[in-house]
Amino acid sequence: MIELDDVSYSYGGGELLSNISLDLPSGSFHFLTGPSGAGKTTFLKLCYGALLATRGRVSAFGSDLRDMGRDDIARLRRQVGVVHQDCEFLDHLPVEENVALPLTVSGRDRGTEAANLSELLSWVGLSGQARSLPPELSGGERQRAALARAVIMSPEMVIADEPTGNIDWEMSLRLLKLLVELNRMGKTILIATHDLNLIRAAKQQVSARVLRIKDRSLQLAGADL
Amino acid sequence: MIELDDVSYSYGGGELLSNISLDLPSGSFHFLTGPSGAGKTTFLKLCYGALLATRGRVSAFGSDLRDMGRDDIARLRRQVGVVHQDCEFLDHLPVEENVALPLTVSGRDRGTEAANLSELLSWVGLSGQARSLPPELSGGERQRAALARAVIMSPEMVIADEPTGNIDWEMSLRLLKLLVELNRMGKTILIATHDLNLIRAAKQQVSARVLRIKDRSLQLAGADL
Amino acid sequence: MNVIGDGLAIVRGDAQADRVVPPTGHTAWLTTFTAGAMAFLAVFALALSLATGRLAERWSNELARTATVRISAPAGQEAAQVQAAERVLEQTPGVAETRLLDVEEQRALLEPWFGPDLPVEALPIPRMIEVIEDRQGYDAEGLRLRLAAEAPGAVLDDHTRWRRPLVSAAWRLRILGWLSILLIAGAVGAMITLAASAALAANAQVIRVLRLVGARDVYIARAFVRRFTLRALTGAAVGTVIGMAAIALLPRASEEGGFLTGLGFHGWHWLLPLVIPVLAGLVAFAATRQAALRSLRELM
Amino acid sequence: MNVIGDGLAIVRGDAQADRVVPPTGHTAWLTTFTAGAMAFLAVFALALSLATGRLAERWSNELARTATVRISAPAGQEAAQVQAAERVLEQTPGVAETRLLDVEEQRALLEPWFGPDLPVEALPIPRMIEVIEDRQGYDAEGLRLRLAAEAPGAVLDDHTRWRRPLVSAAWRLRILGWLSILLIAGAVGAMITLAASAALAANAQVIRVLRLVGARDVYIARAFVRRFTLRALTGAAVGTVIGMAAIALLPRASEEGGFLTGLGFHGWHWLLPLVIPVLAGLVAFAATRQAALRSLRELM
Ligand SMILES: Nc1ncnc2c1ncn2[C@@H]1O[C@H](COP(=O)(O)OP(=O)(O)OP(=O)(O)O)[C@@H](O)[C@H]1O
Ligand SMILES: Nc1ncnc2c1ncn2[C@@H]1O[C@H](COP(=O)(O)OP(=O)(O)OP(=O)(O)O)[C@@H](O)[C@H]1O
Ligand SMILES: [Mg+2]
Ligand SMILES: [Mg+2]
Repeated sequence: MIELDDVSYSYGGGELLSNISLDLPSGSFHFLTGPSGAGKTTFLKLCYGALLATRGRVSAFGSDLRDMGRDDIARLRRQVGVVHQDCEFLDHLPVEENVALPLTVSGRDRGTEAANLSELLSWVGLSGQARSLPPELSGGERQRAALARAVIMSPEMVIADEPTGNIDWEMSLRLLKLLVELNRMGKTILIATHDLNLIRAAKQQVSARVLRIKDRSLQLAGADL
Repeated sequence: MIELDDVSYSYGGGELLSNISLDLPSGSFHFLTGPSGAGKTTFLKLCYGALLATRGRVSAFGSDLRDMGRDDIARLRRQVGVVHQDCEFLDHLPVEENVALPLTVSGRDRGTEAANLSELLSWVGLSGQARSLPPELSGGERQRAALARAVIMSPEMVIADEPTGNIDWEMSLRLLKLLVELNRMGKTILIATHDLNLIRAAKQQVSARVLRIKDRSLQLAGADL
Repeated sequence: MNVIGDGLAIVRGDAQADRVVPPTGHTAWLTTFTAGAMAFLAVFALALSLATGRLAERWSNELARTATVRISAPAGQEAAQVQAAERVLEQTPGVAETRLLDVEEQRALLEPWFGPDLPVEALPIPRMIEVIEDRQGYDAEGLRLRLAAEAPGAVLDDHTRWRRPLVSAAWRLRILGWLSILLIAGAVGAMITLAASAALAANAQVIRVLRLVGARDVYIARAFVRRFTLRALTGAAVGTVIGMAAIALLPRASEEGGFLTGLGFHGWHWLLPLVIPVLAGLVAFAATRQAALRSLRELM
Repeated sequence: MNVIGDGLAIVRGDAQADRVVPPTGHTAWLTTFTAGAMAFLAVFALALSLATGRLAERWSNELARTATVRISAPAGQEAAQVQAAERVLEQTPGVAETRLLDVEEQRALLEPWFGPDLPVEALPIPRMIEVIEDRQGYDAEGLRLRLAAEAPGAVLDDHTRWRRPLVSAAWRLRILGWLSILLIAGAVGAMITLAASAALAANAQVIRVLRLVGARDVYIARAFVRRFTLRALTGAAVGTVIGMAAIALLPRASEEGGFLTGLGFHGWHWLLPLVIPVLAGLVAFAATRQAALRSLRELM
């Protein structure tokens, strides 16, 4: 689904990521860890085309990201649901419209997905906040809304950056369950997190691989996780 | 230092917090937990005057927050270092100037505190990012910068909302150590977090009390933590 | 992203796409108000141009008939000198027409000075030729010299030439009016571009979110362009209407002299200011579109 | 927060406080450009007002001397009728002065018609009284009736009255100039208020951060007010200078008629437009201050 071939990235100073090669096959479940500032967010952005590798080749769904125009990138984003670390919304629209935004933007009729939407909102515990504006949400509620927005279109792949940073343990398990469910439906999942407990919990439910960024390159974490 | 007397708060709908009474004495160390959306952030905002209680009385440093003008609130903020859950900065100023902002705003000479500043930055692991702009920081780096900004003035009290949500375990312990150090110097500390491991780690170093928001009121958590 | 598609999108509208751009309170008012104020000024500049145009036209016409050639000669030579003078005048570039005044006309001209009972026939009155000049006018000095040579009894009298600078002033005033319209159009364009850029910059988060969920640039740009074009159109329409109302209510110049009939629009000229909002809309469309495309390119 | 303190803060400046407000690219340009364009227009409106004022003044003066009373009476009664007419004129409100023309002057007046050799003494030429009116002017019909009654041989000739509407048009044009200056000032005030409000709204995060670290409202407001006032001042200064340069470069009206000497400033009038940037700065100061205080109150 996503392939990195000898990829390096630098923001202008020294290289942050060096010579990374990786294949994320369709239907796989990956965790990404590493200390704060190691480059997890950067790595994810390389995967969904928000950043272009300074060296090497990244391809998504078979096409090289370097060759993609803006419209191709837009099309890619509809196939990949993304949860940003700093969850941003359209602050003037209520939560339910924000969660449904991918449908709006791709011209899909929201009417037919209404049941889907309210089910999803109740799963992430936001039924009561459906009509609230994003600035009125608590930190954890924002993250849950962002995850709901990322999965509403049943995308082929879900990329989530620290989706449980502000969320208590019970709710985190609930969100994990949602992602595991999607993975069982064949979707590809990639999650950056520093929460080792979450990773352990996931490993009991699916066969997840854990990647770790260390010394500017990617390692497969051992069985200690 | 901060006293709440039969305080209730509502954002307009039903009451979120009801009849809370609490005394945070000078030099104490408190944790605040509770599920996402329980009202932790709301409670902290009541303490430092960003919100005014809909019922009951909150007093800080001996004066009733309701009687305070805008300038009094500004003065209070200089005595209380706050880490917001969504760390906001002046995006056009480099990290070091952002961290030193409380000094700038209060008219204190930054020159004399320069050593202090660079020491602080290196403690939170941001020496390399001192000249970066805030939008260039990683999620965890932002939280660390926000904590550094909150403590730069050696305020009487530090209030931190989920300060380790995006930070790996080693760095979290480092930040905890900073707060414990401040507490030993007599400062009052109040931290909202859902990270039970952090609370356990703190309890081994200081005598911290753990408050939990449940059913709209505040409970003292048992020895299970 | 093609211009026509964007233009059509504005007319067609898209309730969904409209909602994704936040109602930007102050910037919205700024745009609308700017467009309105500028349209108001443009109406006045237009009225000024048209009025001074009319004025200049009239003055030119009146000026054209104010010079005379006076021929005093001994009785026998008079006819010959008149012929000579007329020949000279005919050959002078800038002279459109000449006309020999008859006795009755001369009497009418002299009436203010002597009253109606003057015995014109008994007086040694010189003959007079009215000189009607064309737009460019003739060279008075050259004409004088030629007359002196060929018809020594003829004297060119263009004592009303002093009005000429007035006419050129009126023409200049008209040019000034058009210049201010151009200036206003330029200023509106620049202001709307800047307002649109400011709005886009202030809405960087909106753009990031829309990109994140897979919105194409054309979708984002159109939402902004539509918003700003409609605002400029509305503002300019309101400003134009107020301006036209103000002009309609302006006290009429008294018509007695019929010389300067005030600042109003005449006849079909009332339709001219209606072009202003359309132009403002077009300017806003072009300005916002360009600003949006640039902002979207910049904001990676 | 006191006005004087704020005013002083602008002059004094505070490098630290300045840095906390982000350089808001587009809004900055918008403000500066708006102030500049409006100042430019204001310079022209001012020049127009002054020029039309001068024009109206001159025309009034020239008009004042253009009426005559012509008295044709049998030889014996002439002196009596002249006296009677002069008495009537003296009592007419709006008549500033009267003057009986002597023979030489009459000859000069008739020269254009008859040439210099006219035997004035031999002709039955009526006497003429030049009537010099004051600003208000007199009532021509009333005067005619009284003359008919008291000096039947006297005829009022005010054939140059047609110029009167011109003069009133010039005065109206001048009022229009001042009106546009007022309008421009109002528009500038509104635009800068809106731009400042937009900037403050766009900088909600800056305000939140500054509040969080304990900045007082006066500190925050001053930083914004200073920024906007200086921008408006700069923009208006540049606009004024460009406007003045444009006016200085405008082709002079030919001075021959001396009637309308173009749109330039004369003498100390060149100092007048220098007031524009100062006024713009004051307007910007007041507008931004009010916008800042309101925004800060709204943003809890
Ligand atoms: N736009 C940028 N320009 C320059 N440097 C940047 C930029 N974005 C990130 N960096 C730097 O790159 C490094 C990696 O950032 P990244 O956000 O990928 O880290 P991360 O692993 O996600 O950390 P965290 O767990 O704290 O979110 C950081 O040191 C950061 O300062
Ligand atoms: N400005 C607001 N207007 C209306 N409701 C609000 C507002 N701010 C917060 N809320 C609601 O109040 C509740 C408590 O919010 P709060 O931010 O205090 O939760 P929290 O305990 O900090 O949660 P988290 O752990 O997710 O940060 C939430 O359900 C939220 O939707
Ligand atoms: Mg990150
Ligand atoms: Mg919270």
